[in-house]
Amino acid sequence: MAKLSSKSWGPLHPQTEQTDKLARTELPRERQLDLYRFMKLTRMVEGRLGNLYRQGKVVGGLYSSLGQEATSVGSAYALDPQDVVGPLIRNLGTMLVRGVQPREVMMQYMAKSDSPTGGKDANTHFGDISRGLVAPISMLGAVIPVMAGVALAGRKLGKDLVAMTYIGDGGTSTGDFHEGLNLAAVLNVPFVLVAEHNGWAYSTPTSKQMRIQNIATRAAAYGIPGETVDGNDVLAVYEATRRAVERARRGGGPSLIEAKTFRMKGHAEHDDAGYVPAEQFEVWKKKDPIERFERHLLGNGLATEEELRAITADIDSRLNAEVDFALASPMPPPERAFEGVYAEDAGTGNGKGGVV
Amino acid sequence: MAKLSSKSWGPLHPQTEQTDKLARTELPRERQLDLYRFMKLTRMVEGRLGNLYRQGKVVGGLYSSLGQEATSVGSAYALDPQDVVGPLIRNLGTMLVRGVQPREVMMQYMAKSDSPTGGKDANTHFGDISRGLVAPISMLGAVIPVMAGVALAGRKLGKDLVAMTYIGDGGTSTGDFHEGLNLAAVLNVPFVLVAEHNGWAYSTPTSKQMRIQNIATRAAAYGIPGETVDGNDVLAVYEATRRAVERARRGGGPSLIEAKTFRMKGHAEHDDAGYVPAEQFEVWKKKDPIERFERHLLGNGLATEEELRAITADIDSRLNAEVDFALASPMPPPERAFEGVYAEDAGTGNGKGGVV
Amino acid sequence: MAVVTYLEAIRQALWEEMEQDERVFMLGQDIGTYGGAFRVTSGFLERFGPERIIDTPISESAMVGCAIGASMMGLRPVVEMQFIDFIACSFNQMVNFAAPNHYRWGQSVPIVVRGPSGGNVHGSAFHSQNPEAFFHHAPGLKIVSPATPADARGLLKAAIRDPNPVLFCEHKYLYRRIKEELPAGDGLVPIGKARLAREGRHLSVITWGAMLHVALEAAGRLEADGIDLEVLDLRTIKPLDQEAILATVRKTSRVIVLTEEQLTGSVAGEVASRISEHAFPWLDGPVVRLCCPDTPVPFSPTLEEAYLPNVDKLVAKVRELASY
Amino acid sequence: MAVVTYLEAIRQALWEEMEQDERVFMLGQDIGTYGGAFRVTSGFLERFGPERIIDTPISESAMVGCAIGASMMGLRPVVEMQFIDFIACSFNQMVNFAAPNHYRWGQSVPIVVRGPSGGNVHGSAFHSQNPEAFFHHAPGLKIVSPATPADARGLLKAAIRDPNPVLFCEHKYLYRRIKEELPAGDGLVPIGKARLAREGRHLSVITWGAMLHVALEAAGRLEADGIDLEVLDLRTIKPLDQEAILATVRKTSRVIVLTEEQLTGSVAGEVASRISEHAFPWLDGPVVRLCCPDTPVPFSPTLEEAYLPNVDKLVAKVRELASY
Ligand SMILES: Cc1ncc(C[n+]2csc(CCOP(=O)(O)OP(=O)(O)O)c2C)c(N)n1
Ligand SMILES: Cc1ncc(C[n+]2csc(CCOP(=O)(O)OP(=O)(O)O)c2C)c(N)n1
Ligand SMILES: [Mg+2]
Ligand SMILES: [Mg+2]
Repeated sequence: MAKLSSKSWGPLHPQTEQTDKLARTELPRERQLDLYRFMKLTRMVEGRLGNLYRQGKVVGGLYSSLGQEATSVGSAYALDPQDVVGPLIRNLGTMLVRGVQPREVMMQYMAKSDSPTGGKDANTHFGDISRGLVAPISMLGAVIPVMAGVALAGRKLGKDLVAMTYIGDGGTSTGDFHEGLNLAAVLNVPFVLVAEHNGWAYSTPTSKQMRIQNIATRAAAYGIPGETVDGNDVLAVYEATRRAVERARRGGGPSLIEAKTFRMKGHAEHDDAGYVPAEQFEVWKKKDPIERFERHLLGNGLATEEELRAITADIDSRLNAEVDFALASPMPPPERAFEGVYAEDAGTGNGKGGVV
Repeated sequence: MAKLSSKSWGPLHPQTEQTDKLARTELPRERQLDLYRFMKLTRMVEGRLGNLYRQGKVVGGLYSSLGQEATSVGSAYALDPQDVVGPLIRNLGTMLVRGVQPREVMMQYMAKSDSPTGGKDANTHFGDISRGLVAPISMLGAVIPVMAGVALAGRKLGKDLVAMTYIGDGGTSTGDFHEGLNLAAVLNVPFVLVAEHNGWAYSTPTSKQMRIQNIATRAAAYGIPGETVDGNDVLAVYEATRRAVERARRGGGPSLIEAKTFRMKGHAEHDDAGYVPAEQFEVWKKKDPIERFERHLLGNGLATEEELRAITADIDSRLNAEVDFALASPMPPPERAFEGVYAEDAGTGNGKGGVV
Repeated sequence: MAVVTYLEAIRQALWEEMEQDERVFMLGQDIGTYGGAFRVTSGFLERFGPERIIDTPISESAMVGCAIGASMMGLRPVVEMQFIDFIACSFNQMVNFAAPNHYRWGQSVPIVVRGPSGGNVHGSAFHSQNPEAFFHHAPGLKIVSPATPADARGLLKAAIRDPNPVLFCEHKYLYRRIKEELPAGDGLVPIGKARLAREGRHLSVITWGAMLHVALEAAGRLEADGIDLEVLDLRTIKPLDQEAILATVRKTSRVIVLTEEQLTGSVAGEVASRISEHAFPWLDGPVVRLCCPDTPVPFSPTLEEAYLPNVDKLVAKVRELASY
Repeated sequence: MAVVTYLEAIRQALWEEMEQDERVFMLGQDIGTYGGAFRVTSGFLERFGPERIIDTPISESAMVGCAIGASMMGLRPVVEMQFIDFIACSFNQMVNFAAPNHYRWGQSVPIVVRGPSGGNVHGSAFHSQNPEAFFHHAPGLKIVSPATPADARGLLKAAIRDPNPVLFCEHKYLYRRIKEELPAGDGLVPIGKARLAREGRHLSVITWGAMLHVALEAAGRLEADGIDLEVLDLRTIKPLDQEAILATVRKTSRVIVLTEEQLTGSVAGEVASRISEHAFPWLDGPVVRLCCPDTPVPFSPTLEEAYLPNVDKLVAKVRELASY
């Protein structure tokens, strides 16, 4: 019997040429500090969630974006207020940039009554159209055509908005990735898809997911621009997304951006990622997006160590209040289980699982 | 409101540079005449089916491959006996090359008791693993992963077989096209997908189906070879398929072949194709694959007019018997409706809809 | 007013809703220039333009997904399945995205997914399906299956105006076979309300779609036997009009649920089980189902006739139950 | 023999069938190195190698399609869904390719699609589903949902040997909570046969999966009231063991169908409707269903508890029906 040879198409996780140097940007200092704040906030919120998890306060699984903060934050920061985004479970940074409060996410993870879904759904699975947020479903890929529809509606309504969502390397194998991107391309809607290529889909390396090295290659199949960027360089992600967003807004149609990054934890908190070769962690540890950005800020005189420390301290103290608030929320009343299956009126989400 | 501009990506149906000259081949005269015979047979069987349709003997729709005979015949002729193929509704030529008898197809179209499915299913929707034939389902794309599975099984069983199937330009938009081709590529199975790019999916032109000109472009998304050939040149289709089949048999994995051709009728017999610009028919009429092949055979001294006429006359007289046989078959007995839902024993198909 | 076909009634509903409400638009295969495989949207492209009549690639999952996204932004998309059988390719979007969305995070998904369903046209296994039973287990969906032109028009308008995702099953056998005058005005028909299609005293037949006409014909035939059938047309499959179902059973105490579905897992089973749970004291006999056998829809006319319920089969069942 | 968990029983069935039959192989996400999200295939890659334990891309439709093709060639593929909820993405392959294939052209499709189903683990709407009701309307499929380790092992082996496509639903709540000794030898359990899990005289509870254990606990509690429950474990959902269902109803004349499904469109409805049609003369009361409400599976423990049937709710229903 012939042997499978799915390992023979290159390195386990092909990397872009990543140096410590970050991409060029015109972003002023204040906005660069914003990026720093959001990345740091993301990591620290996840730190708090990790604590809550270890204290047994989190219901169900906990998902982390450790090491990938630049991808979520950089891409979301390229959006304008009227834009709409559909973050996945590893895009906490995106949600925070869009104005989601840490307490909201904490309450979601703890299944609390005051969580945005009132306890009906878990983790980052909540949305609010008034804040430009669409909740995905667990089935990977499914939100891609949905966001294409958001983009289409934006154009039809003359809203000048761009719709954006994400997909992992694993998620690119779904039928909806193909159908959604193809439909978006044919309809020429203002849509940006950010593919987070972090080398793994749960325990499955990219080499078993696809026979190509770069997800951006797939853009050509849809006649749209595709670009591979260093996903651990927040400026590179920002700049590439910004270009795609601007092109989309000008009527240039969808783009596919591949951000090469790395998942520094297991698939979820329960997973020790024993299947990931230790050297991959070592290599990528050196490319930590926050530390790299710190070096950039310091090295280019954009911030001092004290300023960065102050940002961290500020976040830290504000997170105390967030955790306290979230912990204080009760569990939802049982009757709520029976409410809100049907909408009585159409309308944009109230973010309350039909509870309100 | 912005206008859709889906028409702005090129000609309605991009054409390859088609000349009257056919592709180079090493095929000996006898085998070239085989190709001719099968193309002619395909067209003439469809002619008879058309008659039966106009006589009200066909139940349901009638689908024609007029103008596309070279694609089915040329690709199927590149297979070896142990190979397995999943023809679609417009691949009558493929079935005939594989040894399907015209009466079988006629009885299928007339819903007769002696049809391969015993009247349970329609038209070309029948298969027989012992003849290397898998029946598709109507849902386009679905047979692609199924044939990838056939290819996988072939390898596992050491059968040295290649699996092949088809997809239209329209069918490439389905999720299963993507999932199936990607899985086949990752598993590196011996699989060939022939994309029949005939410019239309029912009334939908390629420009509304995809934002690219060539389906073969999509091969790169799966890391497999892709090739565009003149689908109205039976030798070009044969040679390209043969290369892909040989590569697959050598362990080189799947290929995507795009055959550019044209549907010279409507989607089905009821459809007058009024939406197709008349000049497209005119252009493609000149490229008729059978007439071109006749010119090739005659021009290169491979056959005389008399020989070709004799082939036609022979087919014609044999088809009389086929039609008579098919007409004589009764309609199936009503009880058969209730039989054969579950298999009692596993086994390769008996081609009788569980009726045996 | 002129009598119009079931198909024309559907066309009118779509046309009128598109005229009245800018937010309504359509996605489908071949619905533009071609006017749809069954010509339901003939003339729409000319009137409403390509931004509102969108020919899509062959991507049922993306079509429904795209509609979901657009609906969240306040639009009212209507998706045409060329044949409703192909909705299987968008099952995940229907059941996991559209249906539970409002419950999950409070965002309504006002989409309509419509298309030709049903058999008796020799369409074989993939052009004859009745998909209701695959979807009635999805909380958050509504399902509508009209049997008459007036209901088709009134319910389709109601579906488009409904803030929830609605699966709208048109029976293709009825498209050009059933005609009637339409009411003036909107003629809205509320979703969730069954219709007593025939009052009777002896035995109730609960049904919908093409089978309604079988029931009514059987009722005529059974008059000669002195059996007076009551016929309830469910019209809405989800949510079921349980009150109307129980009311007819309380009245006649004998009931047959007649549907063009394979028996097992049918909506007919759901109806029967509600009756046996909530109208038990009124029952004078078993709750009988007359459905199709548990086979795919066979192609050949002789087989399909054996497969489908019809007037003869219903009359026989009625006689049997009436003498229980 | 040692007691083993429900999960270990499943692992053993797969292991043994793979040892005994070269044709058996597995397709799934993360089933190789990782041994599966629930570790069902832990150690399989080492033993059987990557040609028989195939880690696939995230492509449920292609996974099932690929299995179908391989099965036609004579192999016996087993597909693992990481969570059974994701089978929605392969609905078309399951319902339109695998299920009707033998009827359509006589080619059997011996595949097994298995995975963790069910709630009570706070998995919310997409990691808690019971898919049986979405598939029991597909002629040609078989559906199996074991409640005990011995049945899990014996039925999974039977499923792998069956010439038809089988959907095998494992209840993840039971994976590590239920243990028992397994019978020696193959311990094959025939598909299509229910099991009388408890004999009783007064009232029958018909159920399967995790709810079996709820029924048995309730039975214990009701003994004190002098109510002697009979409990029938369906085990096979399609085809239903109608004989066993009718037999218990004939015996006790009172019946509750208890399932972890949303009520509408549930398999419970199919069971109830068969009872009311075929055992009507024996019934002393309505056929009662105790199911979940018609909502998506809610996440928060307080909500999920309200949503799921449990011993208290069953005991109350039994008391009510017993005094009917
Ligand atoms: C359709 C579907 N199949 C399976 C899963 C189970 N699943 C959840 S996450 C995951 C891996 C995703 O990998 P990737 O897309 O690369 O995202 P990452 O976790 O790396 O961010 C899998 C298999 C799912 N959510 N959806
Ligand atoms: C999933 C799916 N959606 C819709 C259809 C209805 N349909 C049948 S053939 C067809 C057009 C197919 O076009 P193409 O793939 O280009 O093949 P061609 O007819 O040109 O050979 C459509 C839309 C289908 N069969 N399957
Ligand atoms: Mg990944
Ligand atoms: Mg075509």
